[in-house]
Amino acid sequence: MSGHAANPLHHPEVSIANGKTYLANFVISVALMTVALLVVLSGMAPFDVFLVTTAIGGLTVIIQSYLILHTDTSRGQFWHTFSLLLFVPLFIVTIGLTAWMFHGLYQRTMIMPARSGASPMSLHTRAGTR
Amino acid sequence: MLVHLQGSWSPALGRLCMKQLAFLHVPILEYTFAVVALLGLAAVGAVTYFGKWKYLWREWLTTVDHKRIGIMYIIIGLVMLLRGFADAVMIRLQQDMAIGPHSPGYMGAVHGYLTPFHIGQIFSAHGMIMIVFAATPLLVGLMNIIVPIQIGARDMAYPYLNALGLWLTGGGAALVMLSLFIGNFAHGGWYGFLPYFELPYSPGVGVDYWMWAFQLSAIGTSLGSINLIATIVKMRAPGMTWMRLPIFTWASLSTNLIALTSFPVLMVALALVGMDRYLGTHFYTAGMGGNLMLYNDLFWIWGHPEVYFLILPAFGIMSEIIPTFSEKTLFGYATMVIASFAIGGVSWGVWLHHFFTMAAAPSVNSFYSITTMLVGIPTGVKIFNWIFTMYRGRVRFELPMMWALLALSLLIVGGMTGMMNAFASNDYMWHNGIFVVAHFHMMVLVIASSIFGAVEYWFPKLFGFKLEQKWGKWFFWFMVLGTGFVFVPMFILGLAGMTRRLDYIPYTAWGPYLHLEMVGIGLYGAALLFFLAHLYVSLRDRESRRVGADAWGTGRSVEWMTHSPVPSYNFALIPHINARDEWAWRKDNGLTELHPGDYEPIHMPKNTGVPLVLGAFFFTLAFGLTWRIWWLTALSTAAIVIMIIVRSFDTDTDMTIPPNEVERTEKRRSDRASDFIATGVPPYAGGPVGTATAYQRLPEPAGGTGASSGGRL
Amino acid sequence: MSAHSTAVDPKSASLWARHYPGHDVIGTRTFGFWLYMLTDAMVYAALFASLVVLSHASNMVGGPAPSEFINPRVAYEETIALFASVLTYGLAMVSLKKGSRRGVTGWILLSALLGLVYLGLSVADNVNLFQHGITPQTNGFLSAFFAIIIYHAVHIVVGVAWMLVMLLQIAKEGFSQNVVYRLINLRLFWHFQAVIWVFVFVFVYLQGVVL
Amino acid sequence: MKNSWKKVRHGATLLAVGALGLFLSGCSARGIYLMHPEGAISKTSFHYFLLDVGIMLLIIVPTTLLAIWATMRYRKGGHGAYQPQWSHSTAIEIVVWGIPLITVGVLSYLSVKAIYAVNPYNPEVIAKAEKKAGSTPLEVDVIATDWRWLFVYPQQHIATTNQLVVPRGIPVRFRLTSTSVVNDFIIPQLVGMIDVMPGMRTKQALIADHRGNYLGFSADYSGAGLSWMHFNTHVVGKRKFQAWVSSIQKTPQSLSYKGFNRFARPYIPVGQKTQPIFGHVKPGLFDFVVREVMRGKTWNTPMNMTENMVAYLKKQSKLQKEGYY
Repeated sequence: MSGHAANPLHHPEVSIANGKTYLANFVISVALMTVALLVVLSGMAPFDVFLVTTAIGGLTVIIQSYLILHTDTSRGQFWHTFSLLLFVPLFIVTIGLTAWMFHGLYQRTMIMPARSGASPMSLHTRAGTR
Repeated sequence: MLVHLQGSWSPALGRLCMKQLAFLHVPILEYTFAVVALLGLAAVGAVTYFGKWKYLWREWLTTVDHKRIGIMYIIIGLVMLLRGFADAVMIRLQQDMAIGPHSPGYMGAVHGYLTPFHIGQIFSAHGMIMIVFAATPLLVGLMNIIVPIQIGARDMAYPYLNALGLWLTGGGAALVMLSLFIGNFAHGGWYGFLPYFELPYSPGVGVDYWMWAFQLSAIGTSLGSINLIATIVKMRAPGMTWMRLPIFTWASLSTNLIALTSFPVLMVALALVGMDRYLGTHFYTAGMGGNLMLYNDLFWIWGHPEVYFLILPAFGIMSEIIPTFSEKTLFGYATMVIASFAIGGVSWGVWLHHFFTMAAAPSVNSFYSITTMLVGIPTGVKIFNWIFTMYRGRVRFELPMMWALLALSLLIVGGMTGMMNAFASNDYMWHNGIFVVAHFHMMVLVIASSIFGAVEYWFPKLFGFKLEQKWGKWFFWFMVLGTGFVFVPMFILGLAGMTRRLDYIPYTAWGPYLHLEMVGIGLYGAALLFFLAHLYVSLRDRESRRVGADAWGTGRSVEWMTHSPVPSYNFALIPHINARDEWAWRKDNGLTELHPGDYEPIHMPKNTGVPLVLGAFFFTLAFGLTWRIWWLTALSTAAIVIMIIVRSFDTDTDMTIPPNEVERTEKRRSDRASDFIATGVPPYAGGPVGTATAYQRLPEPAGGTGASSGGRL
Repeated sequence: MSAHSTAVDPKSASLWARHYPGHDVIGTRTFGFWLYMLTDAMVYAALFASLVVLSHASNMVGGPAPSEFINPRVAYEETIALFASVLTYGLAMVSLKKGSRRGVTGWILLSALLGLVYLGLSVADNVNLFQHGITPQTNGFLSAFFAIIIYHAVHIVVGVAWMLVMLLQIAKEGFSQNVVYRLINLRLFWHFQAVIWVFVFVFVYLQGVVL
Repeated sequence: MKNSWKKVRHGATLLAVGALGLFLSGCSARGIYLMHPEGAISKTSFHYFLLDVGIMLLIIVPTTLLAIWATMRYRKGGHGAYQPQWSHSTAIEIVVWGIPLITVGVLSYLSVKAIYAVNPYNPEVIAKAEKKAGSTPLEVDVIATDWRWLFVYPQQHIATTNQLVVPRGIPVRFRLTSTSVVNDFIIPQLVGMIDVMPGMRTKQALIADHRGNYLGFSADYSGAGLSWMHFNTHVVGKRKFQAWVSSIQKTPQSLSYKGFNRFARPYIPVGQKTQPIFGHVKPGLFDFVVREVMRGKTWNTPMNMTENMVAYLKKQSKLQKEGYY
């Protein structure tokens, strides 16, 4: 309906591209991921690794969404940012509440962590697969 | 084949063989098939006889007009509603016949006339069809039609995607219908039981049918929700600020936000079932490290928001109808909006109440019990606001209003019983019981009543004439009676401890209640006949019930500012919005001129057959997967990918309607415009009660050509 | 209080939007696609929720512990390839801003190549696991593990295919409105994969090592 | 304060009973099992049910009356004054948000209390009763198969099918699991539902107050035999229970692990008069079943299994005679 006359290359979604931020994003992201990898290889206690890598991952995601997904409050991007913010609590609810529920459920319903091999009577293992 | 299957399999036909053609050897299906085949032949014959194939193709099947797509959604919804009702009748009949160990059995059943295998399919199909293929398309259709008009837009943001969503839903519905005759349907409830739906316990194709039909409709609905949200956010007419948005549009926005966020989770839940069944993974298996409760978790993460996905547009409809027929502004607009979003938000934190009895920790159950009750707050607020909308109004009891009031009263019952279910210790007593069934049928009937209300309310907008009232009222009252007879005994049976999905009732003490329910089913059947009469008489006498733009005389929002029926471009000139309830404001100020001439060219998308063909390929893809016909699957997938790519190279997708054609169309429509608008009597101008003619019926036309116009339009 | 939220003077109110330019097509298209990306993120959220549920010791029946087979170094190499591809696609968008057809084409080709490098690494790693009998069919944990990885890889395949289609469209149409909004959507899609990959790398590979 | 709260509770209960009475008047109350609780757990649940309903009715009844009044008084041509522009009142808004908020607050408090009182894993009411009585609870292991209930009494080494016998006044603690799919264990007059899941172990507990026969059944859909998957709960005196146990122990039939594998095959107990009883059960059967299922053991059901139920039952009884089950 509109925009037939206007040059699409002048659209704010096009002019938002910025080589510097993309390069910065690459450098920062690679650096952070390298740190995360080194943390894992360093032989830190598992729970510490969990905390540190989660923090690094969170930071990377925030930086990336700002630098390459352009989630800011400018006129062109406002609704993108807004809808992302709407989703974030839902991600947390989906994963968090599920984890909470099942953490309790495993404790209450599992008799033992059966780590041993499949039952010889099992029909539902690879024996039944062609 | 990757997974061990029972039964035969061949490369050409997969699991399909003569034995699977159920309509050849199951007596009930033989008759059903005969009837369906006759009806189908009759339809094809009629279209051929009247030479309407071209018209059907050009005007409907390839259309990208949001109103026509909406109408087709509603037709799918109504057809599937009938099928769902037939299923309900069969379930009730079986439970009415199979009471106590001495009840006789027929047609291979020990008691009653349906074996567990068959009734399993029927109640699964009933639930699935009613939720996914009746309620959802009906509401999606309504939103599709009304929202763009209400925000003063010409079309949806993505007309092409809109059509694709329709045909995906249609494909899913067709798949469910096909399962009647070829193979069988899932036999373990509409939401699926894991690990019951794993291959060892459900070796047939039923679960696959269920899964793929569900998946198709899920994809269709989420495409639709993206479309609607983008439409509301990006395509509002100038001046339509957020706080001027009509309340139904608000409801649609919140409901589609729910769909947008929750449907992906359903797709995952179903896809993992598929991987277990097709690839032999262990997501939901009882053994080998699967977790069967994971399915319930994922499914209800979608499932509970889905309930509000259905109820919120119903609330929106009620919020439109009640002010119109109370001849008054909606009470507490801002509160209503907040309440809608509060319901949508809370819906994301309540899903565990669907498996309160899974032995979660009491702290977990307490949390979910409380969050579930929280839903009661915004819902209660809505009920009060509707009551206060009628307060100091002038309530007219016309059909839409009657349906809205029925929805309101059912909502009170459903809300109360919902609060009872949210109380976890109650839920322990009747979790899988009939009480819960009765409760959610109350809520579903709230939705159904609103839909019937909406159909009555917006029908004249779309078709230019009102539905008649006499048979409509018979229909209404028999629905009320039927609801009472079916569901009051059902609540009592719930308190008796009766559980769901029984094929055979072992306790004769429950017999009388079940017989009463059967009476209710009879009343519903009568209501169905009245509904058909209602439609028939309305269509027959349509010329005498032509209406103008403001069909009810007291319409308030933007959709009453364009002609009835609405032209394909909705508005010859996009309206500039100055107030909430724009049309009421214009009438108050005597600005009822529908459009001031001086037309401009209008850009519209062109019709295209691609969505229909894509939908057909998705259907064959799902069919191939269901029966494990791998060549068909591969072929369909390739066809879909190629079609999407090829279509993306098509640049000839838009057209322009020149001003003189717009003018011609507008002139033609204005012949049918009502005198009311022409006389320009503003509804509230008179001040004191009774002097203003807020509502006028059209004078009966002499020659059947519609009322004469005021000439100005 | 008045029924109408604002008091516009009816005498001077404008009733019709004459010469209404219509809505912003590119903005609407990209917004809708962004919404689609968010639903895709929700799919990942559900998959990650499954992974969390299926990471209990009892979900690893009949299979090795994750620390025994997860190789974070390969994943790190994949990370570099993907991030580089994202960077080059970003540079393609900078060329688009300048209207340089050659720049856009070249950078997109490079992005597709880097995407293929990522895919090659991923496929090699997974095939290696399969050959050692570590498959999605082994147990619940591995089902969830592979589901996430393969789903992400499928996105990369789609992205690369899309890039090739876009190269054809640029050649055919130049920078028309349709091509431009599709290029922007592809940017959203491609950059989104990087963000998702951070989750996959950190929560599946790195934390899998210490699980 | 406490007194007035009691009064409210009393009033609410009366109101609820009155409403229910109206609701059920004219109908026979026979078979309305949930309304006739006979055990500590079910009585507690019922108590909270009445409170809940009473409080809800305090809100619902006035709301309904208000709705009827508004529609009648303000109907077109009615007596109400017409004020089309009236659409906002802060006072009313506060009230309409306040009332539901307070109600939900009160109900939430009660709900949490009730959840802990009847929490299936360690119901406060049972714990209290155990403390008071000082008696050791009876343990029963419940194994749901397709489609029978096997009740194993591990302390007595006996097992019964579709028949649960418990002594009156003594706490009974259940461990529950399933062989194939999810079932739901309920005895409406004694105890509420708990999921019975394959590969997992859930718990439940009850105390029965009176002697008698109570119905129990599976509530979650588990396939073709669900409707016949019910059992009788006999509540008997302590001495009679002992006598019953020793009579079962004399039964020659015993249940081994291998025997259980046969027992757990799909079987629909339609109109069966005598159910298998086992005088001796191999210890640890319950744990064995859970472990087997966790390792992937399944008891598959045939395709389209009850397309013709009568024929299926014929086949089933033939197989039974051959010792298949």
